[in-house]
Amino acid sequence: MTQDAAGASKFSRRVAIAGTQHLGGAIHLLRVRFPEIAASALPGQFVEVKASEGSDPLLPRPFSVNQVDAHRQTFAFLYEALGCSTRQMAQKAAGDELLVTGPLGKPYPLEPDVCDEVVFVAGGLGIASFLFAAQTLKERGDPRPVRLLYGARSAESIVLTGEFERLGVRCEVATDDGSLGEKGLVTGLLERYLASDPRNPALYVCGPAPMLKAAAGIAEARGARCFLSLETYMGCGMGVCVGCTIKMKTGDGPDDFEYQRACVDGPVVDAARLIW
Amino acid sequence: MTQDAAGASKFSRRVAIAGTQHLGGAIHLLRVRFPEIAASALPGQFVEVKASEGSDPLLPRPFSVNQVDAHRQTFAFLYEALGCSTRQMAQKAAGDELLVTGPLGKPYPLEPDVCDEVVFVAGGLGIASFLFAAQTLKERGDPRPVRLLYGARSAESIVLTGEFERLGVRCEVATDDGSLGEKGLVTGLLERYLASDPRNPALYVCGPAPMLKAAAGIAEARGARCFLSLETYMGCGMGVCVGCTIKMKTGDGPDDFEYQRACVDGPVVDAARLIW
Amino acid sequence: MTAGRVDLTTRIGRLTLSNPVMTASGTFAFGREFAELYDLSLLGAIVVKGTSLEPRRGNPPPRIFETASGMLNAIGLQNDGVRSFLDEKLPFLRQFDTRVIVNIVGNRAGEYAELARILHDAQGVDALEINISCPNVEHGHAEFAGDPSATFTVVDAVRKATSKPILPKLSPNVTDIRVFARACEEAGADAVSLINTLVGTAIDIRTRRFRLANVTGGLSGPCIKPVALRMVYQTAQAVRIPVVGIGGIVTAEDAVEFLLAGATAVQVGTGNFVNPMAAPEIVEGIKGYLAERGLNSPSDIIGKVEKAI
Amino acid sequence: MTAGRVDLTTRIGRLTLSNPVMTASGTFAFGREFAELYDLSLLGAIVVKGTSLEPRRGNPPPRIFETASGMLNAIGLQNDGVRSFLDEKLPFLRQFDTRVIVNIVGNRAGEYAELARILHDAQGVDALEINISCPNVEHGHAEFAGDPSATFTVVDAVRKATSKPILPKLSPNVTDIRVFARACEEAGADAVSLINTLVGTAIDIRTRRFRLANVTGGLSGPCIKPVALRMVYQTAQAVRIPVVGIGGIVTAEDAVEFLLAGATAVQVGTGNFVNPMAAPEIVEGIKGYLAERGLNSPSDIIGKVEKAI
Ligand SMILES: Cc1cc2nc3c(=O)[nH]c(=O)nc-3n(C[C@H](O)[C@H](O)[C@H](O)COP(=O)(O)OP(=O)(O)OC[C@H]3O[C@@H](n4cnc5c(N)ncnc54)[C@H](O)[C@@H]3O)c2cc1C
Ligand SMILES: Cc1cc2nc3c(=O)[nH]c(=O)nc-3n(C[C@H](O)[C@H](O)[C@H](O)COP(=O)(O)OP(=O)(O)OC[C@H]3O[C@@H](n4cnc5c(N)ncnc54)[C@H](O)[C@@H]3O)c2cc1C
Ligand SMILES: Cc1cc2nc3c(=O)[nH]c(=O)nc-3n(C[C@H](O)[C@H](O)[C@H](O)COP(=O)(O)O)c2cc1C
Ligand SMILES: Cc1cc2nc3c(=O)[nH]c(=O)nc-3n(C[C@H](O)[C@H](O)[C@H](O)COP(=O)(O)O)c2cc1C
Ligand code: FES
Ligand code: FES
Repeated sequence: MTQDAAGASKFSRRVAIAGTQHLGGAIHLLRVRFPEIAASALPGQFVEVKASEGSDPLLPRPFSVNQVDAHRQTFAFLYEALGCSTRQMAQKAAGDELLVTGPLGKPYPLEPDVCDEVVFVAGGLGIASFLFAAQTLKERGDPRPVRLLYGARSAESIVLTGEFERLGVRCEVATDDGSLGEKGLVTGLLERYLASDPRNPALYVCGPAPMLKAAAGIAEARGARCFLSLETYMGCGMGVCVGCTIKMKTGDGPDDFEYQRACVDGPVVDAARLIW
Repeated sequence: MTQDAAGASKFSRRVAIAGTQHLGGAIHLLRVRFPEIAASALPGQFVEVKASEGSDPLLPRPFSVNQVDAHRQTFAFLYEALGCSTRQMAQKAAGDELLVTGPLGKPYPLEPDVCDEVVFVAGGLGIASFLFAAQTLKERGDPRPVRLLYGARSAESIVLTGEFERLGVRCEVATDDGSLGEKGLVTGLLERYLASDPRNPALYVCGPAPMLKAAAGIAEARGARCFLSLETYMGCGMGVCVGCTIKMKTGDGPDDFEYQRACVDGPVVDAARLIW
Repeated sequence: MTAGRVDLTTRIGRLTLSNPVMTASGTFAFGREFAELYDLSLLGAIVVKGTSLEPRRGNPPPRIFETASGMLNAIGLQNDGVRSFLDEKLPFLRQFDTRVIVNIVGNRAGEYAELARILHDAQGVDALEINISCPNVEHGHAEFAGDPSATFTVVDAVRKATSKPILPKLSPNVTDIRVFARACEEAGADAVSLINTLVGTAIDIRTRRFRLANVTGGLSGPCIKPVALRMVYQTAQAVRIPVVGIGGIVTAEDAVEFLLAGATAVQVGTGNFVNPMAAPEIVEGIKGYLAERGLNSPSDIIGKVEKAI
Repeated sequence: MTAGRVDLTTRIGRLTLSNPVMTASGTFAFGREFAELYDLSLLGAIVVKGTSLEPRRGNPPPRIFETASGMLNAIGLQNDGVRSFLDEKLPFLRQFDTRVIVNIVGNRAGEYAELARILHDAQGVDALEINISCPNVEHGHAEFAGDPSATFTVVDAVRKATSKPILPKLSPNVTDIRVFARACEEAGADAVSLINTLVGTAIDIRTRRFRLANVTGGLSGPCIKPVALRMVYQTAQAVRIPVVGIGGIVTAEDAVEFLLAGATAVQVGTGNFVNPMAAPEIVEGIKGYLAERGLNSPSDIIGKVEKAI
């Protein structure tokens, strides 16, 4: 890091909720006004959000930046109201406050030299980070084809596909129960896609751990580049507690590894280096 | 207590909020459907309410029964959203759940043989318990005159006076800033009332501790019966933790006292027996 | 689900309970108030409020204060004495199909022994819990709970005074709780109960006064659960007698954690204040947990925790 | 308000800080990440992550778990060693107008002394905090923190190796923390820091495994505040050297409680994770508290708590 002592490149404060939107099932979109984060966040980065005023739950939770408004004044994140923080979030309304810190973490490597085809592979809420990525590619005028392979439990949990299509992303959907798209897992879509021998693709994968692992295995077998966005349990989210460590290869020997921090050395990592 | 082993006379469960109403300032009315409590509660009794799902705040909080619907299916309580539990309550909507236990505590002694004039003396949120008392006297067809002396910070904090008037209660109001009724304290209203030599009145007083103490002093000086409803810090609210103790006279000697539980031996106590 | 197949019967040494859920001393008084909410026969056992030879007035108020996910108390063992317990409280409790455990407290070993002798003859008293760890009275913590040989002396004196099952209750405010558990085992205890409260305090920055008249109090509730669970795990591995797990149990999930850590039974304390129906809900929840996994008995999970990796 | 009048300058023995708020070891790394949020010169001092002679890889994950109003951690002192600290971390920290305190950790008294010798010569290291209380490494708790004479030996060795201010950091997992504080005072410590974490554990009832690979971890956060505050109060009355208060401080109100209890300065640990701006907000909050009461200095409130009745 070469940043200078005085320059703030992360921001943390209480901000008001600008708006909320229920997308289906327990999935909600929450927009906050935070111009500094909206202006500097990159796709794949996340924010830490504390919804409770009290100390239970105590720690903020990580949420991927889902979209940024055109004037970069507000940004939104997607959440599923299942756990203690997210259920509290769902009781909040516009005007209520949240404590937000960001932008955090390493973004997706979306530079043109990485690949010739961009493939987002999303499982469930793993979709959260990709809309911003697609928006960014579009804004940059990136000419490469962008594809989304998206799996979820059922039609109810498939969200935002309209937005992806509007951005010119080719979407393929699979659901466990077949209620939307193909019946089956997203890894099925991925197998078929890679079997079609695409030209120098890179996979960007986000979703539950078993799906990440399966996707990484498929990518390795097919020799495709693969970046995983990990949803590791986090303490601080900004690199200081060393509590979110993942095992990363530093060579080929059995002891050639080091513990890296998922929050700053990730959450996006090269699948080839991750030791499960 | 003579209750039999199997007979439930208190009730505790998660119930849905039937409705909420904002009365002014930070004061809200919250109604829950809980037929057993609505049917058996008496004026001056309270319920314990836990608004948070998590453990901060941990303990339920005591709230007086403010009113009971005609069919005794629901009851309401009044609260001011200032502390951690009450601010969480204010974020809830109809349908959300609360954990409610009651009815708890000793009611106001409102029997005809206690006095010839019923005088409610309320400071701020101390008003909460008296509407139910006035309703109950009306329902019983009690012929005695009922009077409310009511003080608060300002007009904004004076609530429900219309309801009292509809029940035939004679209301006198004082505010600290003179924005409604007389400018001054409710103890001023009380002094004047007692100076008018009413016929065998009993005072039922609820409000902040300094006001209770002042009212008790005035009552003693004038020889009027005086019952105080105490807002003591509580643990269990039902008599088991012995954490809410108040010092009560058992005789006239300096050591003639015992620690009683504000939650079951109160919250309504005879002012003449309380040691401050 | 085959919840019907599950049998929650639990044996703590010679003491047999219908299920492993008890209510903790000082958080359930003598049962009367909770009997207005639910049938006390649903409980494995009731541990009554700390009882001394003579009545005690307790500490002056304020006696309790809420903290983050917990509460401080300094009740000072207010109670009407063992005679009043036998005459006025025990008959009520005997109506229920549950076990009654009396939590006894004294100033010297002789007082504990005297209490044990008195209670030894009482029909309907199923066991004694020896409270040598109450942090809120002068002779509590320092003398017995902080010194393994004093612990031994008290437990030994009680052991000689009664053949009823005895469960010393240990303080967490020590460097190594296993040493105390071993002293109790050697003195012939049937089981050990742990933990009592951690000593803590709180200050009102507005008045600049302590929140409790007693200055310090006992910290209980979910905040202490990780410490309690660790001590139960350590102790269960250090002694052969059963361990009764206590500390921050509010839900069935909490109780199952303690069973997995090695507790044979659990006590619900502050949880009774958080949710007055906590104890019977925990009984049902444990049954459900076992049934969902096709298990028949709490003993199928006691001490069955494994390492994460 | 005359907040302009308030002077937060704080003296911990020979160490002078611009204000009494430090960040606690292990919760602020080496300052770099927080420097992206605010100017580190706002802080009284920064206590860096526990540093050993040789690099340590730390414990395998999972290393942290959230509990009721707290968290468990078992990082295992992952760090790049003292040489890397001097070459790569210290130069960055020296740009700021704050104090740098190095938290040192070793396996034997000789290692602590060696670290002290190395750091003695480092410009920009203002003091050493001696971590003899880390519960998550083999030689932590049992050997030094649980035994007053071992504590004396380590502090004495460090004292002989450096003239820089030294602050031993005490474990709360003991029967009487005052005994350890007195041992430190006798060995020539300039102050004592307390508390480190309480040892705790948690279990995943779904997988029936411990939540931490290390089985147990250190409990921190608001849940431990009542215990920390009690120990600070007791210790401040038992020794003449200053006490640095740590444990569950998230807001200025929390910090003021510790000052009232007798702490000369405070450290913010888990609070940095709860609210990354906690430390500078606490500095401002203390200033406001003093100003509102017409007080000029933290020393006007240190130890000024009174009994409730
Ligand atoms: C980089 C990153 C980006 C993420 N982006 C999103 C997103 O955009 N939308 C979304 O809904 N979720 C996202 N998550 C996951 C989200 O942070 C967790 O689901 C969140 O903790 C749930 O909080 P809760 O309090 O509601 O649930 P809890 O009640 O805390 O627990 C629910 C589940 O979340 C896990 N969890 C708890 N605390 C943490 C923590 N501090 N860090 C990670 N996991 C935890 C628990 O293991 C549990 O399985 C992301 C996670 C990471 C690491
Ligand atoms: C019998 C009785 C009847 C009451 N009726 C009403 C009512 O009808 N409406 C109403 O608004 N309030 C009523 N109160 C007061 C109400 O219980 C407290 O204001 C409530 O605790 C506020 O909770 P909180 O979490 O929002 O505030 P907190 O953040 O907890 O604190 C706000 C204030 O409430 C006090 N407090 C905290 N915990 C308790 C507790 N367990 N018991 C008592 N006081 C506590 C604190 O000392 C503090 O000054 C009553 C109290 C009692 C004892
Ligand atoms: C208000 C209160 C009173 C208590 N009184 C006693 C007592 O008389 N005897 C005793 O052994 N423990 C007593 N305890 C300790 C509890 O039995 C229990 O050990 C402790 O609270 C930890 O469990 P918990 O977190 O479930 O509350 C008391 C606890 C509280 C909260
Ligand atoms: C993730 C984490 C890492 C820690 N690492 C260290 C350490 O390296 N050295 C040390 O002395 N204390 C360490 N601690 C303890 C803290 O410095 C502090 O004493 C403790 O967390 C209590 O304070 P708190 O409640 O404010 O967090 C660590 C604490 C946490 C949460
Ligand atoms: S979450 Fe703290 S270092 Fe990654
Ligand atoms: S609040 Fe528990 S006895 Fe009154």
